[in-house]
Amino acid sequence: QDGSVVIYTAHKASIVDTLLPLFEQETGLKAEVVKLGSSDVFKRARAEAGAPAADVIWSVTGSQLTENKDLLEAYQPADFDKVDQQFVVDPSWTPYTAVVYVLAVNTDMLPLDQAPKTWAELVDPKWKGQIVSARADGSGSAMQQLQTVLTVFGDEGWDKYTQLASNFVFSDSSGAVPRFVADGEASMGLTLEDNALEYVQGGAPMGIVHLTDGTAATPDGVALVKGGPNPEGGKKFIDWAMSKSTQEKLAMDIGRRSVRTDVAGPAGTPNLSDLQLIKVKPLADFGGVDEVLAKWRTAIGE
Amino acid sequence: MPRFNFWTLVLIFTWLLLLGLLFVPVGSVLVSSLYDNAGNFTFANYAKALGDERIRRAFFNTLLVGFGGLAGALILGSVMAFCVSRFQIAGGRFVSLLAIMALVSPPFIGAYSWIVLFGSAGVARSALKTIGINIPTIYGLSGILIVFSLKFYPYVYLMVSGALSNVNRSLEEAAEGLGLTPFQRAMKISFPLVLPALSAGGLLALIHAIADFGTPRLLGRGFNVLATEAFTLYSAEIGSNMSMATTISVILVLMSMIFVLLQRYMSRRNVYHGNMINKPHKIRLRGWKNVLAHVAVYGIGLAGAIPVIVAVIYSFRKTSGPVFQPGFALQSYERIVFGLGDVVTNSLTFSVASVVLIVIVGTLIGCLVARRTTLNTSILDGALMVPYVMPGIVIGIAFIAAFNTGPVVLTGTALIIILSIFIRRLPYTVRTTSSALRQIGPNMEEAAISLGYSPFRAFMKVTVPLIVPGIIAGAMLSFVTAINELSSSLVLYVGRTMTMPVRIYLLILDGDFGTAAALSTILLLLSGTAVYIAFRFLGRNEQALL
Amino acid sequence: MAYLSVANATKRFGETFTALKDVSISVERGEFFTLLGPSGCGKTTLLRSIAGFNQLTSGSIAIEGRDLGSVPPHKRDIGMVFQDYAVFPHLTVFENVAFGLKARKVARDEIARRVPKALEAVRLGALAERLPAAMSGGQQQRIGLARAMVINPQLLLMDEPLSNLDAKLRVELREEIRDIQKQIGIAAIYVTHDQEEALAISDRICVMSNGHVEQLGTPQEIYGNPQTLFVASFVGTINALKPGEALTRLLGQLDLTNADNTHPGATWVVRPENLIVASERAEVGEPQAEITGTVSKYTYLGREAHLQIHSDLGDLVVHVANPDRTAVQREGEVKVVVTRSAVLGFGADGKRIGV
Amino acid sequence: MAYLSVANATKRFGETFTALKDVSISVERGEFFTLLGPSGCGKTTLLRSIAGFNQLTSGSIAIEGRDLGSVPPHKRDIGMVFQDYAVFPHLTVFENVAFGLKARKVARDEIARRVPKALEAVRLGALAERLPAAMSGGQQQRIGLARAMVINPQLLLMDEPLSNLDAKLRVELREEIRDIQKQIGIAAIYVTHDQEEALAISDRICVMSNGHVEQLGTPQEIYGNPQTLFVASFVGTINALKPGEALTRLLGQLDLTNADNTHPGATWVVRPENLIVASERAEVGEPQAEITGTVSKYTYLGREAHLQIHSDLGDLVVHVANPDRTAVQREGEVKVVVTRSAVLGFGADGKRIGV
Ligand SMILES: Nc1ncnc2c1ncn2[C@@H]1O[C@H](COP(=O)(O)OP(=O)(O)OP(=O)(O)O)[C@@H](O)[C@H]1O
Ligand SMILES: Nc1ncnc2c1ncn2[C@@H]1O[C@H](COP(=O)(O)OP(=O)(O)OP(=O)(O)O)[C@@H](O)[C@H]1O
Ligand SMILES: [Mg+2]
Ligand SMILES: [Mg+2]
Repeated sequence: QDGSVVIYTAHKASIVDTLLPLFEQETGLKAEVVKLGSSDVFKRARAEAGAPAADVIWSVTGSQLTENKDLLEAYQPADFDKVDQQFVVDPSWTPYTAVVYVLAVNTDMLPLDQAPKTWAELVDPKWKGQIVSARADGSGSAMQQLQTVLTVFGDEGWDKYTQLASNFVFSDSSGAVPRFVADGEASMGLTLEDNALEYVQGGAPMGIVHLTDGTAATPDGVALVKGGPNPEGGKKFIDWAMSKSTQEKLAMDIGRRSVRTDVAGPAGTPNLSDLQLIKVKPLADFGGVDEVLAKWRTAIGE
Repeated sequence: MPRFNFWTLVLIFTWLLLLGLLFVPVGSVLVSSLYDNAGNFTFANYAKALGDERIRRAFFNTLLVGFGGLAGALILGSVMAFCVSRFQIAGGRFVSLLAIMALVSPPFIGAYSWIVLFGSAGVARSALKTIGINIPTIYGLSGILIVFSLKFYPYVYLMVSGALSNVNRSLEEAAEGLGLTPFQRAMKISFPLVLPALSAGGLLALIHAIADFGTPRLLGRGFNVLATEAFTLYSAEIGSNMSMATTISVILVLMSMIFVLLQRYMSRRNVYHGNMINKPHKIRLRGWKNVLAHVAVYGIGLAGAIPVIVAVIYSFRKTSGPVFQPGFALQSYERIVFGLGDVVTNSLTFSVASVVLIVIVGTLIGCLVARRTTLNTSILDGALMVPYVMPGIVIGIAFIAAFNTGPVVLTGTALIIILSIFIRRLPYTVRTTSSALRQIGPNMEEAAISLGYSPFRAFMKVTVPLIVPGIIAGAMLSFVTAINELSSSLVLYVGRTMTMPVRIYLLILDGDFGTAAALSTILLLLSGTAVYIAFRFLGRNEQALL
Repeated sequence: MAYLSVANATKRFGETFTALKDVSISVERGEFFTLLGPSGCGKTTLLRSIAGFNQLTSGSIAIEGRDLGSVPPHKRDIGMVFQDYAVFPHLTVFENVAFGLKARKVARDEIARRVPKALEAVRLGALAERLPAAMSGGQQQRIGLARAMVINPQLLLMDEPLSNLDAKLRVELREEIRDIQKQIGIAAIYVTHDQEEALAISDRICVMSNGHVEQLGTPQEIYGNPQTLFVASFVGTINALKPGEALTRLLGQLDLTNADNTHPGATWVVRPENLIVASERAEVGEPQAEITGTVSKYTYLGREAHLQIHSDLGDLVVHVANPDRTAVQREGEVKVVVTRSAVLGFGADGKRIGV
Repeated sequence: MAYLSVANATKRFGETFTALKDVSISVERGEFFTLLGPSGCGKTTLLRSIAGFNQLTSGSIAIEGRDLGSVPPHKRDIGMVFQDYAVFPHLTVFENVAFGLKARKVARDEIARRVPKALEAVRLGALAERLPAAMSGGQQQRIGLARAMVINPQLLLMDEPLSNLDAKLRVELREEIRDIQKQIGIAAIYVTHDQEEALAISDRICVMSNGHVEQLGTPQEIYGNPQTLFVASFVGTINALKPGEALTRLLGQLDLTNADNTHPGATWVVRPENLIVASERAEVGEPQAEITGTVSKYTYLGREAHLQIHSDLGDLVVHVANPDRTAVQREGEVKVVVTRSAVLGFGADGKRIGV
C-alpha cells in the first residue's frame, strides 16, 4: 500500500528495532522489514525478480551488491558527497557502513600482550588449532580475510595462507567466530570489529587486535531494487539511512563505523586513519572466484 | 461402483495436488541443474560433481554419517520402544514426552548446546576434567554420530513403540514358551514383526541424517558431507553456485529416493497384521533388571533432550549483549516480548492449519496407498516420497518462483507458507497412516462389509477408530515438525508472516543465543502443550501414543 | 430355480495352486447347506468367494439368477461368521452385535430389543458391556455368530462358527441357528469339520476334498450311501478289509464274488458299528458271515466303546453301544458278524461299486 | 509326589471377576491330563498360568516340588499350543517348527531330521516352505501343534489344539500326540471342549465350570459316575425326569423312593443311551420300569439316531444305535425301558445322591 517501504536487510534484529522507529517517525512512511541472512537476501530478490517485492536492500556486503547489480537501480542519495570515497565501488549501490576486520582474542586464554599483532605472527605453527575462522567458501568476511592475506604477502600469499590455515578451526558462520572465542573453544578468531565489540561490551573476556601489517575495511551498502513497488519510498529510505543523524546513531549507539567523513567511529575504537588500512585486491586479481576457491581448498587441505 | 468413484477421486485429487504444489514448481528448479550459467542445456554440472574428488568424499561421508546415525537411532529408538512398550516404566508418559521434545530441538541450537557441554571448553567436559576424567571433545565424526543418534532416535521410537504394542501377544508368548529368553524373543519375533514400522522409522532417521547440514557444519571440523557442500554452495556470500548446489541437492535427493525405495521393497514383503484384541501386557520388572530398564529409558530420553534442556537453562541466564553473565535473569524474555504475539500466532495458525490439511488429505492418501494397491497407487506412493526427501529450501525457492507471478500469486501470504509445510509434511502422515493400516488385518473390514457397510463406511467405522492412535501420533509428529519448520518458510516469509523458528534462526545468525533460547523455550512450551493435550485426548489409551 | 447357485467355480492362488476346482452347488431358500471336508480342502475359500471377498478365477455365482460378479460384498445382504472370529476389538459385545443393525438403519429401540435377544441366544447376555479383549476364545466366537445372525440376512455364511464351543453349547446353538434360519426362511451355508454336526443339522451336505466336490446329498445319502471311498471314510469311520483269501471267502459267503471280479483292485469296507460282536446271528434275511479274531485294544468312550480286533481280514475296529449296560468282551477271541448290506465296495478309482 | 502340582490357584481379572477359584490339580509324569469345561470356564486361564503367562492372584504352581513362582516362562521347558494358533507369520512352516529347536541349540542336521518328521505327523509335510498367511485355519493350527511337540518338552500344554480339524484327522493326531507323549514320558495337559475326545484320549479328566473344579477322575469315573449334576449333564447328555406323580411311581418301581425322600428337591436323570426302546425287558437282574410315550422328533446321525419322546416324565431323548440296521419306530406310541442303575440322583446342591 501507499507509504510503505519494503526493506530486505541483513541487519541484526536489535539494530532494526532501534533504527526503524526513527525512520517511521522522521519520514511518516511505514517500513516493512524482511530480515534475512546476508546471502539469503539476494537469493530471495533473485527468485522474485519477475515481480520484485522489495524496495530497498539495506546493509548487505558490498561485494554481493556488486555481484547482483543487475537487480539494482542506481541512486545517489542526497548526502553522497559526504561519503568516504575509498568505499565507493559501484554506482548501483551506496556504501552504508564500513566493516573492519580484526582478530578477537580470548584474554583468559591468551593475555592481550602475548597475542600476535601481525599476520606474520599468526602464521606461526604454535597457534595450531587456536584460530577460529569462518569458511571462505561460505562467508564473505572469511574471503575478505583471505584476500587480505594474499594482498599482504604478495607472491608468498598462498604459502602463507596455507600455513595460516593449518592453525584454523572452522566455525559454521562468521557470526559464530566471536562466540567461539568468548566461550573459550579457541583462543583467537578472525572476525569483524563490530561483532567483537559487542562481546567486549557485553563483558566477555575478549580483546580486539587490529593487525598492524594490514587491516582491511570494506563497505556494507544500501541500494534501491530495480522495479520495486515503491521506488520513491525506497529513495527516501536511502536518504534517511545516509543522513548524518542516522549514521551518528549507528556509530554511537550501535557500534558500527560510519562511511561518512563527518561522523566519528564508535567509542573505544581507534580511528580509521590510525589503522594500517590496506587496499585489498579484488578477487579478479587472484584469478577469479572459482580459482581462488579451488586454491583455498588446497590450502586448507581438502 | 461408488467406492471406485470415491477413491478414484482421491487419486486424481492427489495427483493434481502433487502436480500443482510439487512437480511444476520443484521440477523447474531441479531442471536448472541441467543448465549452465549461460542457459545452455548440459550435464556438465553432474559430470563435474561426479568427477570432483571432494564431492566423492562428501558422498562417502554422507553415507557414513547416514548409516552411522541410522544405526545409533535404531539402537536407541528400539531399546527405548521395547522397554516402554513391554515393561512398566515409572513415568512412561514423561519419557514419551522427552522423546517428542527431542524432536523440537530448535534449529542450530541443538548442536550449539552440545558444544556448550562437550566442546573444548565445554561445561560438562571441564567439570569432568576437574575430577580427573578426560573425555574427547564432541568434534569430528564420532561427535556427529552421537548427536545424530540422539537427535533422530525419536522417529524410530515413535514408530516402533506403536507397532510393538499391537503385536499379537500369543506370538511372543509362543516364542517364550519355546525357550527363548526375552532378549532372543525380542530379536527373533518382536522386531521382525514390526519391521515395517522399524524400517519406516529408520528411513526417517536416515533421510534426516543425510540431509542435516547444521550438525556436521558445527561439529564436523572439516568433515564434509553432501548437505554441507550443497548448503555452502547455495548460501555462500561469494562464489555461490546455485546450479551446482541444485546438482548436489539432486544427488542427495536421488540417494534418499534409493533408500526410500529400498525400504519400501523390504517392507512390502513383510506385512503382518497385528491382532488388535490380544495385545501385549506390560511386565513389572524387578531388581536390577528394573533399574537397568529405567536407566536405559531415562538415559536415552534425557540425553536426547539435552539440547532442549540447555536451551531452557540458557534462556534464563543473565546476558549482556551476546555475552552470558553469571546468574539468572529474565532479560532474554524481556527482549522478545516485542512482537512476540505475532510470531506465536503465526506459528500456531500456520502449523494448525497445515496439520489439519495434512491429517485429512494424508489419511485418505495413506489408505489409498495401503489398501488399493495398483500400479497407479504404487507410483503415487513413490511420488509422495519426493517432498519427503526434498530439502525444504528447494521447495521454498520453487514456491517463490512459481507463485510470485503468473496465474496464482501467493507470495507474501500465509497460505504459501501453509502450503509449503503441508506438502513437505504430508508424506509423514501418509506413511504413519499406511503403516498403521498395514497392522490391521483386512478381516475386520470384511466383517463390517459382510454386515452391509460399504467399504468406505466399513473403513470409517472399523479401521479408522483402530488407527486413530496412529493418526494422532502422526498428526502430533506433523505438528511438532510443522511448528519447527524453518527452511522453506525462511525463504517464504515476509514481515507479517514471520514464524518462531524463523525468528529464532535470525537471532542465532545475529549471535543472540540467549534471546534465541528464550524464544525456543516458548516454542518448546507450545509444542509440549500440544503434545500434552494429545495425551489427555487419548486419556484412556495411553498406549496409543507409544 | 435355486436361490443361490455357484457354477463351475475355480479359484487359483498364485500360478500353481488350485484351491477350488470346478465347484458347482446350489442352495435353496430355507435350506441348511453344509460344506464338509478335511482341513485345507477349500471350504473357507468357497465361502469367501460367495461372500465376495475372493475373486473367482473362473465360474459364476448367482442369487435368484442374478449374477453376483459385479455386486460388491456389502450389497449382497449376507451375514458371515468368520473362522477367526473377526470381532471388532474397539467395540463392546453389545456394539459388535448392534453393528450390522446400524448399517441397516434399524431404529434405536429395535436395536435395544434385538441385540439382547441375540446375545441371549448365544448365551452372552451377561457380558454385553465387556470388550472382546477380556473374553475367552469361545466367547469371542459367539459374538461373531450373534453379530451375523441378528441382521436376518438373506444368506447366512458360517465358517466353523462353533469350533471352540463344547458339545452341549454346540448342540444348543446349532438348534438356535436352525430355528432362526427356518423361521425367517433364509438360506444358510455352514462350514464344519465335524461330520456328526453336519449330519445332525444339515438339509444337504456337500463333501469336499482337495478343492472339488466329492458328493452332494442329504445326510442319509452321504452317510448311508457314500458314492466314493473318500466320502465313506471321511464321514464316519470304516474298516478296510485286507485283500486276500479271507476276503475272497467272505465276499463269497456274502454273495459278492461277482462284483469283486468285475472290479479289479476294488476296496471293500465295513463300518465299525455295522460289525456285531455277538454269539447269535442277526435276524435279518440277508446273507451274513462271521469273522473270528482277538481283541487287541479296548477304548471306552462313555456311550460306546471301541474294540480293536485282530483278524485275518486285518485289524478291525468294532463299535459297541452302551458298554456300561452290556457286557463287552475286552480280551481274547471274539466272533464278529457282518451282513451283506454292511459291506461297501469301491473301485480302483474310488467310485462306489453298485451291487 | 506329583510331577506338576497346582495348589489353590486363584486368578482375578480386575477387581471383581474371578476366572479361577481355588483350583488344585496334580499331574503325573507320563500322564495325559485333560481340562474339560464349557466356554469361558477358565481353561485357558489355568493353562496360561501354568505356562507362566498369567500371574496367579494367589496359589502356587510347582514342578517336582520346585515352586515355579519365580521361574520365567522360557525356563519352564514347556511346549504350548495356543488357542489362536500363534503361528509366526514371518517364518515358513519349516522355520516355525524349527524355531524351538534352534533355541535349544539342536544341531542343524538333527533339525533337518526332526522337523520333517513332526510335519509328517501333523500331515503338513508337503507345505514346509509355505508362509502361514497362505494356509487355511486348520493348517495353521497344525503348525502350532507340530511346533510345540517337536521340542519334546517336559510339559506339553495344548489349548484346543484340534478344534479346527475334522474328526478323522483329529483322531489321527490325538493318537500321534498320545504316542509321542507316552513314548518320551512327558506330562501333557490338554484343553478341549469336546467331551468325546476327552473321554477317548485322557488318563484323567478335570471337569471345570465357572472357574472351579467340578470333578477330577478317569474317563470312566467322569462319565459313568458323575459326582455332580453339572458333570453328568456336561459330559454326555441327560434326560432330567420331570418331578411329579409319574416320577414318584417310577422311583418306586426302581426301589429309589427312600433316596428321594431323604433328598428334597433332588433331580433324577437318565442318559439317553440308557433308555431302551424295546418291547422286551432287559435281562439284567435289577429293578426296571417302563415308560410310555409318543415320538415327537427323529434325528438321524449316521451311526445312531435320536428319538425325542413325549411322556409324562417330560420330553425324553433316546439314543438308538445303528438306526440303519435296526428298525426304529419313528412315530406313534413307544415303550421305553429304564433300569435302576441307569437312573442318577442329584441333591438340591447338585451333588450326587449315593444309593
Ligand atoms: N483379560 C480378561 N479380563 C477379564 N476377564 C477375562 C479376561 N480374560 C478372560 N476373562 C474371562 O475369564 C473367563 C475365563 O476365560 P478363559 O479364556 O480361561 O476361558 P476358556 O475356558 O478358555 O474358554 P473357551 O473355551 O471359550 O476358550 C471368561 O469368562 C472370560 O470372559
Ligand atoms: N492366500 C493363499 N495362497 C495360497 N494358498 C492358499 C491361500 N489361502 C489358502 N490357501 C490354500 O488353499 C487351500 C484351501 O484353503 P481354505 O482356507 O479354503 O481351507 P479350508 O477348507 O477352509 O481348511 P480349514 O478347515 O483348515 O480351515 C489350503 O490348502 C490352503 O493352504
Ligand atoms: Mg477354513
Ligand atoms: Mg480358551
